[in-house]
Amino acid sequence: MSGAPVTPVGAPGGKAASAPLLGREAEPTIFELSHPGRRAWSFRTSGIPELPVEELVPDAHRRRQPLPLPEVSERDLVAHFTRLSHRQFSVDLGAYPLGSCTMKYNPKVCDAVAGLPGLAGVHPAAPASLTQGWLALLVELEETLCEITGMAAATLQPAAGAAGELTGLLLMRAWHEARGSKRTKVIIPDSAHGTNPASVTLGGYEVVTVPSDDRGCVDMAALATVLDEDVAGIMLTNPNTLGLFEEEIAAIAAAVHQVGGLLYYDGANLNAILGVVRPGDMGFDIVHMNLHKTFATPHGGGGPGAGPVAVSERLVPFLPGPRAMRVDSDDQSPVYEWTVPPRSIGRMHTWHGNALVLARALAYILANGGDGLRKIAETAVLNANWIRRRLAGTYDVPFDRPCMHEVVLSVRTIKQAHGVRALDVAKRLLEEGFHAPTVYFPLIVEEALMIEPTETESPQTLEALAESLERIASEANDRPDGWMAEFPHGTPVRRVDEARAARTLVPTFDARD
Amino acid sequence: MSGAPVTPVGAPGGKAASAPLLGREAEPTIFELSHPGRRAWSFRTSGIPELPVEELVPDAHRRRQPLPLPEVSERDLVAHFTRLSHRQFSVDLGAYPLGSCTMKYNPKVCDAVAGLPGLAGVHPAAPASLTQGWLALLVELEETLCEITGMAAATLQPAAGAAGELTGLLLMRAWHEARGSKRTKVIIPDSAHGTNPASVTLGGYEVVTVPSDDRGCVDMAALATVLDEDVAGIMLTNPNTLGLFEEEIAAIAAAVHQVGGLLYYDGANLNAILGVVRPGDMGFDIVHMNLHKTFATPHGGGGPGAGPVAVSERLVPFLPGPRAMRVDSDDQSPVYEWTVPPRSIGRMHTWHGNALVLARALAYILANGGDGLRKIAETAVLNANWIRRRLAGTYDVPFDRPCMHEVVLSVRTIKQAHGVRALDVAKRLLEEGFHAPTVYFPLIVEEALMIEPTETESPQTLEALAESLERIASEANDRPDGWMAEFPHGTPVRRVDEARAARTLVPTFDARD
Amino acid sequence: MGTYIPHTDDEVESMLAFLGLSSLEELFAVVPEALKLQRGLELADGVGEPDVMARMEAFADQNRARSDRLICFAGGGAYDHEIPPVTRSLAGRSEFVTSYTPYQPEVAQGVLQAVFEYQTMVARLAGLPVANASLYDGGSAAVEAVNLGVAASGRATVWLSAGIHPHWRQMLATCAAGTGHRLATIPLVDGVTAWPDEGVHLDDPPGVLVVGYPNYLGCIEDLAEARAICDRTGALLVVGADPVAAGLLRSAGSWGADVVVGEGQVFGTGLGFGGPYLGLFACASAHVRRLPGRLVGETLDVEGRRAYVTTLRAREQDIRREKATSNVCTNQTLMAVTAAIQLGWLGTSGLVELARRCAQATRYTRDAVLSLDGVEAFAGAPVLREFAIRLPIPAAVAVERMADAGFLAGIPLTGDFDDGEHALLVSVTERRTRDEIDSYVTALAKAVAS
Amino acid sequence: MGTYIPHTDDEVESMLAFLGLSSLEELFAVVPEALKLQRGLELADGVGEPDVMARMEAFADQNRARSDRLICFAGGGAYDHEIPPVTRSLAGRSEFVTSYTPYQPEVAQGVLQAVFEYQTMVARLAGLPVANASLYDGGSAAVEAVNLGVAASGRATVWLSAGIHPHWRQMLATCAAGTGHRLATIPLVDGVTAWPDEGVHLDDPPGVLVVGYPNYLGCIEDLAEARAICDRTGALLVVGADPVAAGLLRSAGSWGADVVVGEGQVFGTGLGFGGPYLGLFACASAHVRRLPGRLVGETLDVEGRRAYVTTLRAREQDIRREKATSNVCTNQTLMAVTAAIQLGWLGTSGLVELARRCAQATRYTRDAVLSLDGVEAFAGAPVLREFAIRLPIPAAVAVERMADAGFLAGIPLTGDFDDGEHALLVSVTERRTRDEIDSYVTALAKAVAS
Ligand SMILES: Cc1ncc(COP(=O)(O)O)c(C=O)c1O
Ligand SMILES: Cc1ncc(COP(=O)(O)O)c(C=O)c1O
Repeated sequence: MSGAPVTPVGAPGGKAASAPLLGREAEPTIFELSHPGRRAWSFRTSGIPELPVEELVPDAHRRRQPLPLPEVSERDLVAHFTRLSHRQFSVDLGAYPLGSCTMKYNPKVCDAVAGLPGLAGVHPAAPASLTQGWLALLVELEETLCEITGMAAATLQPAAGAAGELTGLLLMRAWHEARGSKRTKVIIPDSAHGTNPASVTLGGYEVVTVPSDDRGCVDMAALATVLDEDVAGIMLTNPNTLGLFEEEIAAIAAAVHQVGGLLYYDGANLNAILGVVRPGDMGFDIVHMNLHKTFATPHGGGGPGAGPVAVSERLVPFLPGPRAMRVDSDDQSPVYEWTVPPRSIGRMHTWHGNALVLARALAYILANGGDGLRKIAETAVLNANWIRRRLAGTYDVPFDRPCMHEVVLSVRTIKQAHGVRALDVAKRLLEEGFHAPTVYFPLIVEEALMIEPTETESPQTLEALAESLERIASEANDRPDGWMAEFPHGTPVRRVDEARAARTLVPTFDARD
Repeated sequence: MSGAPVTPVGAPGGKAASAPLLGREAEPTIFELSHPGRRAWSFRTSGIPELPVEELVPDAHRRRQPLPLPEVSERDLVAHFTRLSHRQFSVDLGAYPLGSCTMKYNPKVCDAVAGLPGLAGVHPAAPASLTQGWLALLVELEETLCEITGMAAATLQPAAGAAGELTGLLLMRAWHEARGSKRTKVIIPDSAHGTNPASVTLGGYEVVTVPSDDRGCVDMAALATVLDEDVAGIMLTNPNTLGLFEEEIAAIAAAVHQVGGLLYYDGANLNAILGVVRPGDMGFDIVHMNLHKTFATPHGGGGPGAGPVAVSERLVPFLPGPRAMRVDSDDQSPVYEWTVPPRSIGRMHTWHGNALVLARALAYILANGGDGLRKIAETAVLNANWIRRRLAGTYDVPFDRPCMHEVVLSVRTIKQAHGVRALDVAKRLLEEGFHAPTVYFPLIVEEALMIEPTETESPQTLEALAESLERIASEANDRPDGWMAEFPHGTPVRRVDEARAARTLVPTFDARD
Repeated sequence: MGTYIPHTDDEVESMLAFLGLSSLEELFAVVPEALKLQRGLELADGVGEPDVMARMEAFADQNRARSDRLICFAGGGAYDHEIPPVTRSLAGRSEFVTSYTPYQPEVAQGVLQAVFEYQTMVARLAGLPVANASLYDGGSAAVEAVNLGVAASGRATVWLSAGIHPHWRQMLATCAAGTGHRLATIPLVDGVTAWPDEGVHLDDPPGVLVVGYPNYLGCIEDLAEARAICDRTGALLVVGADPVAAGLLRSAGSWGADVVVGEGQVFGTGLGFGGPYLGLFACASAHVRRLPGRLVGETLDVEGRRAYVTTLRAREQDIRREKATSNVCTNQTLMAVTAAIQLGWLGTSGLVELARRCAQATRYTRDAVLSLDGVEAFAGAPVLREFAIRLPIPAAVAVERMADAGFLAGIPLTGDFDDGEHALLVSVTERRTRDEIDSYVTALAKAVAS
Repeated sequence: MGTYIPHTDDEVESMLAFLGLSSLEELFAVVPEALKLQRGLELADGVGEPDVMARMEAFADQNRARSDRLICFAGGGAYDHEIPPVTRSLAGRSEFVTSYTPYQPEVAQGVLQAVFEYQTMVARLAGLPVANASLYDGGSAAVEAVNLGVAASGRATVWLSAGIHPHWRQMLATCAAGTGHRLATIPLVDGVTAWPDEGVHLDDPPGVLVVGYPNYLGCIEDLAEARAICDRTGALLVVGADPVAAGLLRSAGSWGADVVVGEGQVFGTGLGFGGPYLGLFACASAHVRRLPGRLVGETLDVEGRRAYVTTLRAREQDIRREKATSNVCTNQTLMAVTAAIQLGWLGTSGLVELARRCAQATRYTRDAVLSLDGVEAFAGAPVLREFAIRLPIPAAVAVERMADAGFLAGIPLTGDFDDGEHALLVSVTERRTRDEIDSYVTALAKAVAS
């Protein structure tokens, strides 16, 4: 590859050589671009008489040295972050088939919604009388999510899926305690997402893992052996993380309810079943949703999300508060108020949840409508199955039967033959113009490639993705050993030394030596 | 360089391999991404009874086949144009020292101004009574520009500099004709920008070119020989396109006025003299400004611009109309109206000029203020002279004396020694992370490199730019012949075949074979 | 206050030192003292961005006619069409907004390819093989078209339909003072151009005919007749076509237009008080070497990859100078890119749907309005997306009254057409709902009654 | 109507054929019939984007408390600070907005480097060496801090200052039900925490102390005393610090805080009805292996180029599962990137200026308000950017009256503090002008008089 220059020492000034458009130099940090005395800020002219800092801050508390921050012109600020943006892949640039992440297209209209002054400019502590629009919006979203999941009521507070899980487990605990029953264990399948066990621990429960059977579903026999009066509940995602529908879900529900446990639904994979089957109808008592997956709110490079939790009738009194509620049924001019459920577990967010994310999700649901939501599930499942079928001959398909919204392939055979790993395939795929699938998850599949195309990728894109994966498989065969391990070549940086990052930890610019 | 794949045949679907972030494939056209039946559009629900097209359009005029346009999903639309944006250099990515173009940083606050519903949402045919805010804004901008240029009044209609030039020449013509004098010639220096002579022709005048003297300024002797009663006027930019101040401007003005001619000021280089010296005070009668240069309105990849024309008292009655004017002086609540000057030459824009560009310019001027504008000129000139001085030993400086906002270097010596041309230097510089300077202009300088840093580039950036240009000069020396002609390597496309483009003209996708 | 200038005082110091200077003033030593401004500019000092926004918002607040306050029924070449968030966000990408003319194609493929796609779409709309990279606005495109026509036909007489936008006609007249073209305005009868019958004027045959399709009053002109005159006289046919109407109408090219021009604001650019807009320009292959402005062409790079570049540059002012086909340099590229995005958003079905909805809403409104006492049609011929009515009261008065009722009622034809004082040009886009139209009609009934 | 799905019916057909299926329904054959929803969802059918916008605008219109209608004097952890257009446009770049967690560092350097820069700035604000890549909000950061503190100290008793945001305290209590932590709330006297004097509670010594700096009432706490208790008891000191005040105050780290948390909304994120916000989290090096959430570290790529990657992943839930330090996965990265941009915009001088202007406006307002009849200070200690007052009328009533006068007057302390019914928490940011403040004071005088 081109003898790309190595990291420039010190600040190279405003060069765009770090933009992939021009070269592959490292982009200096904003601290290196900083120069004492530069500034970009400006404030409103207030007309308030100036006071010396000494009069404003008690001496013992007054900062003596100003806090060092980057000092750059607005021009350099813009250049730096614009160049960084060119070093970043995104849904807007291309397909992002990350399994379990539902990286569908995020409609721009939702950006416009989140920017409305009447939504974005509202202080969260303003009383209900002055924020009726927001409360009405939240109530409509809650009702909508309940219809979609088949539940009775929901809290919109959790800021992401994991927060939803913890909320759910605390609801589980509160419910059991209210019934005077002490329970200690929560069951999760070995295919579960890492947040599930982590949340169980925070909920004060002990994790009991049940294996998957050879069809990739919960092993019913194994489940039976762990079910007893100590079980507070079970956490499942259905379709599960293998993209497979737990066909025995009714039996599972019955068995768990039998011993007095509750069923928790991890909604990360809800996209597969919108309008087709509802967690509530499957027997789940608690459901969290990832609006940043199923309902297209953008991931923002890792967040924000929103993880509302819907529950069945019997758990409603335990929901976090305050909850927005319509207080009079007169439809002409409904009135909304904040209410705290009688036996509320308390509060899961500083305010009302990630409100603007919630508004985006409602806008997305309104645009698609009930009819459109089912079409989403159908198309997402169609795309995933097309990929499964198309690549079945090329990669291992550990559980080769109809999948839902995603399919888990394995590089096992190719690895045995050529030493090419799932990671190599992922890195190679980057240079084909696609983001990599999720790799090495779920943990129960060796060399897993977890592909979730989502419904917004067109058949042409699926074809191109399939061709790329086929090309890579044949390269694994045709090219010399280690060839694939060299990829990617053309990206802003090539493979990074993760071990070094952990060994010589440099978590801030100041930790450099 | 990496064996980048060649153009894929047909539509490769939604791959991002064309984004420089990932590779250097060609981005398919939107027509290739198109698939029959896809759609992105949606309209408001109107509730108006539907009528068949047959009832709406007379048969003879009705289109029989729908007009073929790209058919893509919103997702593919976004991916395509986002990828295209990654194939485009811009001021926001890095320094853009294009001489004569004043590619300074465009403050984002002006984008916010141009987006205000109360400005952006106004119909241009709404009566003055309903658009007082816009008229007030235009009047304030006109007065501001007159103070900056030292003129009496201005028209804001011209959409760009060239349109301003034509406006000025038509004003010149109208003025002479009003005085019953028939004139046929307009003088321009050989260093003038191409739009000057082109505009002269459209103004119905014959171009008379005066050479520059060895100091890069108008040759006074030569000027004297062409000055006569047939001369309608002279077009100058001062500082001129060599970045040099025409020190004899007063004498030139006197001489031209002497024979009854008018002086036209091409304001493209106004950035150099803001608050220092004014065209009006130099004796100019007509001045156009390029708001998209001096006043930071973004160039938009080639436009829009705005080229207001300011004139001295005696030309005011000839200005285009309608013109916004304050009709009563009562400052409490001034009233604004459209008026047509008594002897107006007519209209130069379908409406009122590039209004939102004008609003951006006013916002920029308000932010900088009178004090800030002079600082802009000082800093722009400081930057240019620093570059001149720094590179004097490395490149030829045809006219090595203090310059204004830009400096013209020459690759002449290097070319003679190593065959490396200005074009090669420009292409090589791209990969250093800078946009190329203007090359081969002005025409009177061999192998010209015209560098205009502008005031918004920091000393660090200038240093980096200088180092790159020095590195390139030594490469010209050290590297084998032809080495430089291979650049650029890492850009989305490498050198393009311009001859082929003209020979086998493919102006549209449909012209392909 | 100049917060956009990075330099600190220390840096300025050392740069001056490097230049052997002791003050910024000395940088301007070459400027004769006598000419220098001996005072500071008489402008307020700079203020912070929040204060700037406050100032500009104050202006905005004084515009009653903003579309978020008055429901827009005005058209006349500037239309209140839907601009989806997706078009705004893509067209707002800073790579498109803050780049210059693509002089270095290696780093300008983004703009170049987008313009190439734009040219293709405009050519298809026009029904002609070539389109340029944009001109300032519809009026300037018309001026350039006439210049091209006169050059191609070799005859400076221009027949100008009175159905052409009055402002375009003013611009043509203004520029004719420089080019010396002779303009003859051909009147309308019943809303369409009444071309002189055969034989007439053949002592001074026209070099160019200019006609609208539909014309300023929304009426659909008979292009066959105009084409016939051109065939007889050897004149070029220039058509000012509404590109939205093109969704339902035969293309002007299919009628034999040599040059098609239009206002491209309708494709993703807001009302913006009239600018920046977008001048559409397309022509027959025969005239490509007379094409004004920039043209993007497809070619290959040294590795054989498809690439785009501005081409046939020899026509342009920077090379051909006084012999250039036009003086245009900076154009409206950003609006062209915006139009390409918007047309991609519309697609084949969307353009038809857009045109149909406009025509339908126009028909619905026209029928209702013409049923009001004292309101009658101003022109007879069939209309598409716009229509003119005659009112019992001065149109300007009606507009004021309607504003109080919450509407921008339309455009008075005062001055532009004989007895235009009582005539109002009304346009109804796809953004208008039945409720809005019904209340518009009710309000108009009140306005003309009182 | 699902216009976001590209597939045409034909394409669906052929894809089904490829799968050997004849209907979409068959894709769900694996789902037991009995469970399937036998009807369509009882939701309205999809509508076009313009209709969606209209619906959402209707909601927006019903919010009287929007900052463009009521001038904001409310704070309490959510502040009306300046957000410059430059921050909005950079933070809105779709590469930042539409990317996922940086699992593939080769194509995620943009987000990774921006977060690395963010971590550096947050660490400096806290006066501690390590900061994570963000948590949900201030309250969740406090919860994570207490979890870390209990794990590190090995003691589950937590002393919680009553000066901590009431909502944070509620969250801590809610989560304690799962973790079993024992929370003891330490009351305020005169606005600052009255820590139990030496000796007390030493039968059950605290594992963690949590205190605000400044606290919820705007009062400046004595961190030295809190630190001393920690030194005596071996507890960790967790400080909830206001990052804007940090422009003028000594860093919490310099007082010996082990963990510093805060609400980062103040750096470029709007009020947004409370979310998405930004949980700031910084700690001492000793605790880095207990750090909750993601951490970006610097490293090199195979060519020796500087590169960034998420590191110490072994702490996280996807690897450590039930033994993870936290369950957080998705965080608030976009707000972290926004904060990095905003802090770059502020720079060293801007943060000081911001804090100074807030303090100054607060002082000016407080002096004026306290001069009104019947209005008195609610807490004695010195305040910085926020203050509480006692009114002669219920605070909630005052807020309603002030709304009619055009102000969001503040936050009633009803329920959160004993006799809070008549107490109002008022915050004044740099966006408030003297005129606004003066009319606020006049309006308040009226409101409390009547
Ligand atoms: C199956 C599953 N469960 C839970 C989560 C956690 O959701 P979040 O990242 O929003 O906390 C995820 C997200 O990655 C997931 O894929
Ligand atoms: C010296 C000079 N004059 C005139 C012009 C023409 O201005 P515009 O491109 O706005 O028509 C330019 C712009 O390139 C220029 O540099």
